[in-house]
Amino acid sequence: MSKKFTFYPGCSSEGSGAHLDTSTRAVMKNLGAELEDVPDWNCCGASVGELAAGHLTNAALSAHNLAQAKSVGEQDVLTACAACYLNTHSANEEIRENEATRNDLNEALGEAGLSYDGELHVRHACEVLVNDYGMDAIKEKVTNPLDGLKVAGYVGCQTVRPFAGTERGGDYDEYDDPDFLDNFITAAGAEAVEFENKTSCCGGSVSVMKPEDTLHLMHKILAEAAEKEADVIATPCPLCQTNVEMYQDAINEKFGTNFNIPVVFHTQILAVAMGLDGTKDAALHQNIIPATKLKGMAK
Amino acid sequence: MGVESQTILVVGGGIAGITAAVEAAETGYEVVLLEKEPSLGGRVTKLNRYFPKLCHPTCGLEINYQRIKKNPRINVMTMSSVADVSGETGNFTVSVKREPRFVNANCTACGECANATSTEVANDFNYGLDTVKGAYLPHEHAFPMRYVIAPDAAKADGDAIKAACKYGAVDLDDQGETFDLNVGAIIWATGWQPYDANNLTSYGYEMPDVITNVEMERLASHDGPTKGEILRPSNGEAPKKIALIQCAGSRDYNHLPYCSRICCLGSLKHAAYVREQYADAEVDIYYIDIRAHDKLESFYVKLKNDPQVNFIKSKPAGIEADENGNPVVCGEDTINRDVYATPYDLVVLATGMQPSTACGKPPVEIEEDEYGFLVPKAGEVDGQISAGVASGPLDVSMSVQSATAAALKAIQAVRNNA
Amino acid sequence: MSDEEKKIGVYLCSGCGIGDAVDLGATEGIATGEMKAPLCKQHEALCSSAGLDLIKADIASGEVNSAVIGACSQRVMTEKFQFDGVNVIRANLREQVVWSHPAGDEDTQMLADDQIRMGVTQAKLSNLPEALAEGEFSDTILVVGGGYVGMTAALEASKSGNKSVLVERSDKLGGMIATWSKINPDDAPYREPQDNPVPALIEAVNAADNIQVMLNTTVAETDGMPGQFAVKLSQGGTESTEMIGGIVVATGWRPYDATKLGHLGYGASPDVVTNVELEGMLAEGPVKRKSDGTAPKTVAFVQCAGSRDPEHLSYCSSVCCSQSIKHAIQLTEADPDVMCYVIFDELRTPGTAEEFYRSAQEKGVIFVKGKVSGVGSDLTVTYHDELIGDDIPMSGLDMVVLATGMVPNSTNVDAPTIEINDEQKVYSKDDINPAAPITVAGYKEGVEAPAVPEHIEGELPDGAPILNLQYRQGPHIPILADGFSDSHYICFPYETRRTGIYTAGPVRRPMDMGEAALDAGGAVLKAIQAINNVREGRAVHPRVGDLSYPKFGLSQCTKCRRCTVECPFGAIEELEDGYPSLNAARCRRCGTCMGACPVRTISFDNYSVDMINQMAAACEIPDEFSGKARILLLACENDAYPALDMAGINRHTYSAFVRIIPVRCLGSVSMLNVSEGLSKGYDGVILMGCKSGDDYQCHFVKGSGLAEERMGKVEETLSSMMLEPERVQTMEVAISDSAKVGKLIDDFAANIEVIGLNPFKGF
Amino acid sequence: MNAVSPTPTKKYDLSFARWVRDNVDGGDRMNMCMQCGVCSGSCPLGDQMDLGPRKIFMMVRAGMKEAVLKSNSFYQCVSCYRCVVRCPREVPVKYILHGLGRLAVQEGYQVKKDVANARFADAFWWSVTKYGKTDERLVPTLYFFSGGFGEGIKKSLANLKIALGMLKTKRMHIGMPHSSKKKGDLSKILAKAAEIQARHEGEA
Repeated sequence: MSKKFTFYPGCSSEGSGAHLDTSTRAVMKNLGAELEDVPDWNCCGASVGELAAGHLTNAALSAHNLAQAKSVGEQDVLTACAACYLNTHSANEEIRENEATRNDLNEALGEAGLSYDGELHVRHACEVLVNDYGMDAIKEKVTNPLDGLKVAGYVGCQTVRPFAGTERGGDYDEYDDPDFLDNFITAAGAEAVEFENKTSCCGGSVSVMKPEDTLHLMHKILAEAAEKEADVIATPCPLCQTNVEMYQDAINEKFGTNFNIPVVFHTQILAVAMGLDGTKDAALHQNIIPATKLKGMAK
Repeated sequence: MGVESQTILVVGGGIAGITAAVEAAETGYEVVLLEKEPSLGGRVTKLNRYFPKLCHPTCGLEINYQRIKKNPRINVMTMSSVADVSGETGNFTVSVKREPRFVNANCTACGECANATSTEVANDFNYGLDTVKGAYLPHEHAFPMRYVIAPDAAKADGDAIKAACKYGAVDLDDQGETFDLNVGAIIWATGWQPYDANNLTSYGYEMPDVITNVEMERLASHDGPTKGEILRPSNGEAPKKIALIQCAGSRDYNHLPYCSRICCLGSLKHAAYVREQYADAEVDIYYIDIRAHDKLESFYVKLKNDPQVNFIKSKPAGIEADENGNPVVCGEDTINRDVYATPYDLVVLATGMQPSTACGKPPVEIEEDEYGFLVPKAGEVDGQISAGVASGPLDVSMSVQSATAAALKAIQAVRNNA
Repeated sequence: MSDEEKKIGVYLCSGCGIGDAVDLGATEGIATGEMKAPLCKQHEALCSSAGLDLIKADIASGEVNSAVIGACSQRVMTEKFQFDGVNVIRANLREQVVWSHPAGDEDTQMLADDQIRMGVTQAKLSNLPEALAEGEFSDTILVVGGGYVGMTAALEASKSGNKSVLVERSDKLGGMIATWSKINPDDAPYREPQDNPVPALIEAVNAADNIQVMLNTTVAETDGMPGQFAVKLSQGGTESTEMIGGIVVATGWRPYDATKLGHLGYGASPDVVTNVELEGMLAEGPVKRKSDGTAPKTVAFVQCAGSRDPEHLSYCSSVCCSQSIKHAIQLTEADPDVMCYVIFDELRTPGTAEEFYRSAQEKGVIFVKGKVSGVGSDLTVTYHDELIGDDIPMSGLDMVVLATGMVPNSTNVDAPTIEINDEQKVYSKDDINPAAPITVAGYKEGVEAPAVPEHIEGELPDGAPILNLQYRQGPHIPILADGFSDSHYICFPYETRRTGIYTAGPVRRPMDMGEAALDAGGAVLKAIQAINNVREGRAVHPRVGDLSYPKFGLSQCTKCRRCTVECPFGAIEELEDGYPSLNAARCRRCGTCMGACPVRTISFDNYSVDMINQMAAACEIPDEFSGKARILLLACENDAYPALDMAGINRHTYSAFVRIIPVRCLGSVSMLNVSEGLSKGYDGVILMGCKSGDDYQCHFVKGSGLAEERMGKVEETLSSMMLEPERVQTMEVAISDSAKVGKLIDDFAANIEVIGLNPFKGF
Repeated sequence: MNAVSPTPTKKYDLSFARWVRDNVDGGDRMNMCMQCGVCSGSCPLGDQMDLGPRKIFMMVRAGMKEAVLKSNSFYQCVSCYRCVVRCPREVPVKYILHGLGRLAVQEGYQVKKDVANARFADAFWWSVTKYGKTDERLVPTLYFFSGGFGEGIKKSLANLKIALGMLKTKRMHIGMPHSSKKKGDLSKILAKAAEIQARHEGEA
């Protein structure tokens, strides 16, 4: 199904989440989606922008992105990053629903001769996969089913909370025990292990600042993945991916464990299952802990 | 506009409908009482006891059934529901749909049909906690005291069942029927459904030892799946530590925004059930506010006096399973700021009341509030009145109050136009 | 009907397994032979049209005018086995014989035979009752109380075509809330205070031509009975008498006396006011402080001021939370700068009122959970905030509002109290004890069981009786716990112990206006219903439609007064000469008087002490060498008898030595039934009835309690007969005890075996 | 500039509650809290917070400004949004915590140096305003050293291995930070927005 989206890559796409960016573009393309980037996009404010600059100023970041996106066309804005989605989507909703905010932000945008009134619809790539394409369409594209790969589907927080269950958020899944990720995994021919910690928090940006406060959260996630003998943890969230992956040494040190579990993106798994290039498309070379088994399956 | 019919139609044969029907009939009016289930009694028959007297609903129902049996003015129609309504006060045409029962009025309730079938079906009376024979009497106090044959059983062993009946009561060709009634006024007493605990995704209802308050009533009932013993569904053992979770869905914008009123007292009653059975049992009641209004306060005080019943002011955040699959209730104790994770043998979710009309709209123009409760004004003028929980979240005595008042409105409606 | 005129037909049904389990041929022999029934027929399904035709034919041909149906229980097929002008007796061969005892067994056969013996005897000793309804009847409804509930009641009566007399003791209609500016919402979306409906109500009442409003009026005396009450009204001293059909008491409530709330600062400052006082201030426009006339900017509401406090009102007044919410909303909407704090223990906005709570929060009203320990003259409210865990001095307040609760007007406090004798203080004996503990299996080791609070003896509140009933049992409608008027408040909330008199609104339970309006309608319906029934001589709830009534054979009456004292409904008066006299329309036909009478002078056409004795005596009593005991079980037909039926429905078996006779209520059982039974050779007697005492479940309030009391006295009778006390036992069962009743009987039978058979056998 | 909230003359300042309601984002919904505890109970770090959101809301109502603004809870928020989706009264808990957290620093109840988030946020915002994007090398580094040189070295070393891993996998690059082209426009927009924001806070 050929469908056009305006794509908002977000900061991590140029760094820690580069492999999410690569694999998302590859998978969407393979499904027939056409992505055009938001011109000259900027940061969404992530989790702490509001804390640093305040609500309105932080929202201005998204307002600018959206104003830019509008210039590309009225098609839906797509983003693969949980934080980008959260900030951009909520700013968009607020601009549409709250006249005061709308006016304030337009006053600010005016400084650059821009304007935006909430005409666009901001969507998360996972929601689009579920609502616009669906499992059948994905299965159709799976040419390299990942038989025997045990995957712990780790959704994290901001991908589903607080919007996945709302009408404007596409109402595609629920907050405590969402299914979509497991469905992706099984669609890819892999086995989705029963994962209690599916939506447990990895500590988010606090993990970046004060891992000492949050290592136990990531430990819980890794421990279950190990207990369930998952070959790999799959997540849609760049911060989750980075945190859960890069802190394993620190966790091993603190809890006397010896975790070495690869953490990949759902799109990396889908890319491999769709028979796309393991490096060029799935960007498996960008995982600090190599997903050896998955790599082995890649074309 | 003249009155064609002074008959009053009561839709719903629960405590409100029964009351409305009996009170109207004993005042001298013809009444048709419609019930979609095979027997009368509705939700209250499925209760073990009433708060605060801890007396048995069947006691009051027995009186009401006697009143119905002796009153030729009441025409009871079971397995029947309203398909369509047209007309106006004093002259409604109501199309009634009756589902097949496969058993006619010849039934003597001898029970031979049950012996003749091997088919087992889910037992609605016990909220599916156990099964019954495909030919069954809904329960020991069923009124009318007449058997029902489940469609599956009718298919599977219809002939055997028919052969077993000496009284020609089995009618395998029963297709059900749709017919019209001409009535002057309609009382909607369609009652409520327990809020679906599966919607409370963080409360782990899928765990065997996490049950709902209505299921607890069946566990505690002598004619329930455990013959009245409160046992853990997982292993049939006696629970030692029980959690009762208030506002499981109620007072919550994500579920039922209103307070269901009965759950607090219901759970106090459940604490009493447990304490009556187990000397060493401890009951923790998690609540936001204990709403024991008016005289019911004394029932709250009684439970507070029991050192083995603890009140924890906290709406649990979630219920998780420990390594053995036992429920662990997690949250924050708002009085001492403790963040707790307490394991229990049994957790009872005090799910609230949802008006049946929110699940299936009545086929008629009638004022509703945003929750789906029927709130018609000036019933005596427009001939449509709501009663009991169809009109709002009420307890039993308030339902009876509202039903008695509704009967008067209905009478006024048909006589005003006379 | 004399025995000669009586043509008894016995019909035996062989259906539902009866024919397979017992030899009905033999039974038929007993019916026609020993019992001399002129006619006895069998059929394989009496309830089938063929079976019914068989009976109808005999009735039509005049062969039968009294039918004994030996088939299923009297609780089923009721409508099928009704034949005009025929006295129908149901002999229970199904539920209580073949479904609860082994088929083909000798004892089962004996039981079946005895059922027929008892049935025929009952037919011989009972007649179709003739209704008693003499004189003129009134359709008029007296409504006492001209407040919201009273006016609503009068209008409901008016809409129903009944004239009503609306009596108000003050000089104007409207009552407590007449002047309130707004009321709590009752209509969706339940978010905003609503306009006060009372002014419109007053107009409607005055406009209604069939409502007679009487101001400055109280009820001086109420005499007579439903349909025929003679009510003496006193309007400013001048008295008039009205003929009244039914009475609705809607005297409402008054606020709890705030002067008793010194600990909450009442009196310490003029700016500490009650919620009711605030209503007055709101009615006069913008609220000004009493102290200096300035507009209050910061206001605290103290909830449960008096309510839920054992020192003051032990109950919850139900409406105060919503009322304070309403006040806070009114104040904030009048001036957005006003800050309102509501200090609560439990915030009680049940049902859709939750929306009202949220509405107030949205408007900025602040709710804090805590217990107020004091209010200073500087208006500093010190409370223990349980959620912060600290004592917080809330200072800078301009006004403190005490949410005082409701006190029911179950007496007229403006008029002097009337002395009454102890026999008339039913409320303290029969009332539910709100402090009675729940039954528990026990406490685990190391856990201290709570001290059991004593029964709270309800003291009559001061003031004159509302109706001043000219009843043997006193001038008051029984007043129950916490001073609220009587009501069976779960299943049948309108039932008081005074037939034809119904209480409505806050006088019987704290309730909000929405509920109170429903209450008014319900009470009016019950009143109309009572009038319609008594006119035909029919009983009202719970023996609805019953035409029988107690008849007094005064020749033997010893004027012992027990019937007049023990009647739960005050139906029997004492004439000057000391003889009892019945007010039939007040009577609920429970037979308590019959059970009370020591010399069996009281009986019904179809129910008497003698009938029960003869039925018991009709049974065959095997001699002491047979090893077959006989146990007489007098079962209350409201709960015990259905429980026994359901034991049968579940095919639970129990001793076949028991002979069950249904009684209207254990209160109707005479000691003579017990002694007679024992002297006839029964080895034991069981009285099986409803729970008595606290949380009683007796449908006639006192019946099972009285039975227990009387049985307490039976011991001497027994010892005088040289019999063991264990031979007589009262058993409390609930209708849901179908699984237990069998065991109770078996245990009793086993015990009889231990103490041995009755030596009186054969005498 | 931001409107400074009333400085309490006493431990309990009733006007504080209303002030928060009018000045903190989501503060108007805060008053909808019915103290059920679902937020604090659902919080991954709820047991590490000194007060937790529920109690903070209660203390705001009681006017305990100082005690509230000195809480560590704001900076423990991991933005998991469990509180937001579970709150039965639709209180935007996370947003209110961040709002109060910012206020606490602004009003000097929290010393930036001790508040990791505040420092991290500053570093982050510095990058955003300078490059329009977060530079994942500079932000952490800046943040690490914002706590003082010694701590900076410690933290940097602790993260060296991670950094190297990132470099190896090309998830961190050497060279100039990525940057949006028309930075000028963005900074103008942000400046204006900040100005409007301050204006509003002044009004309240």
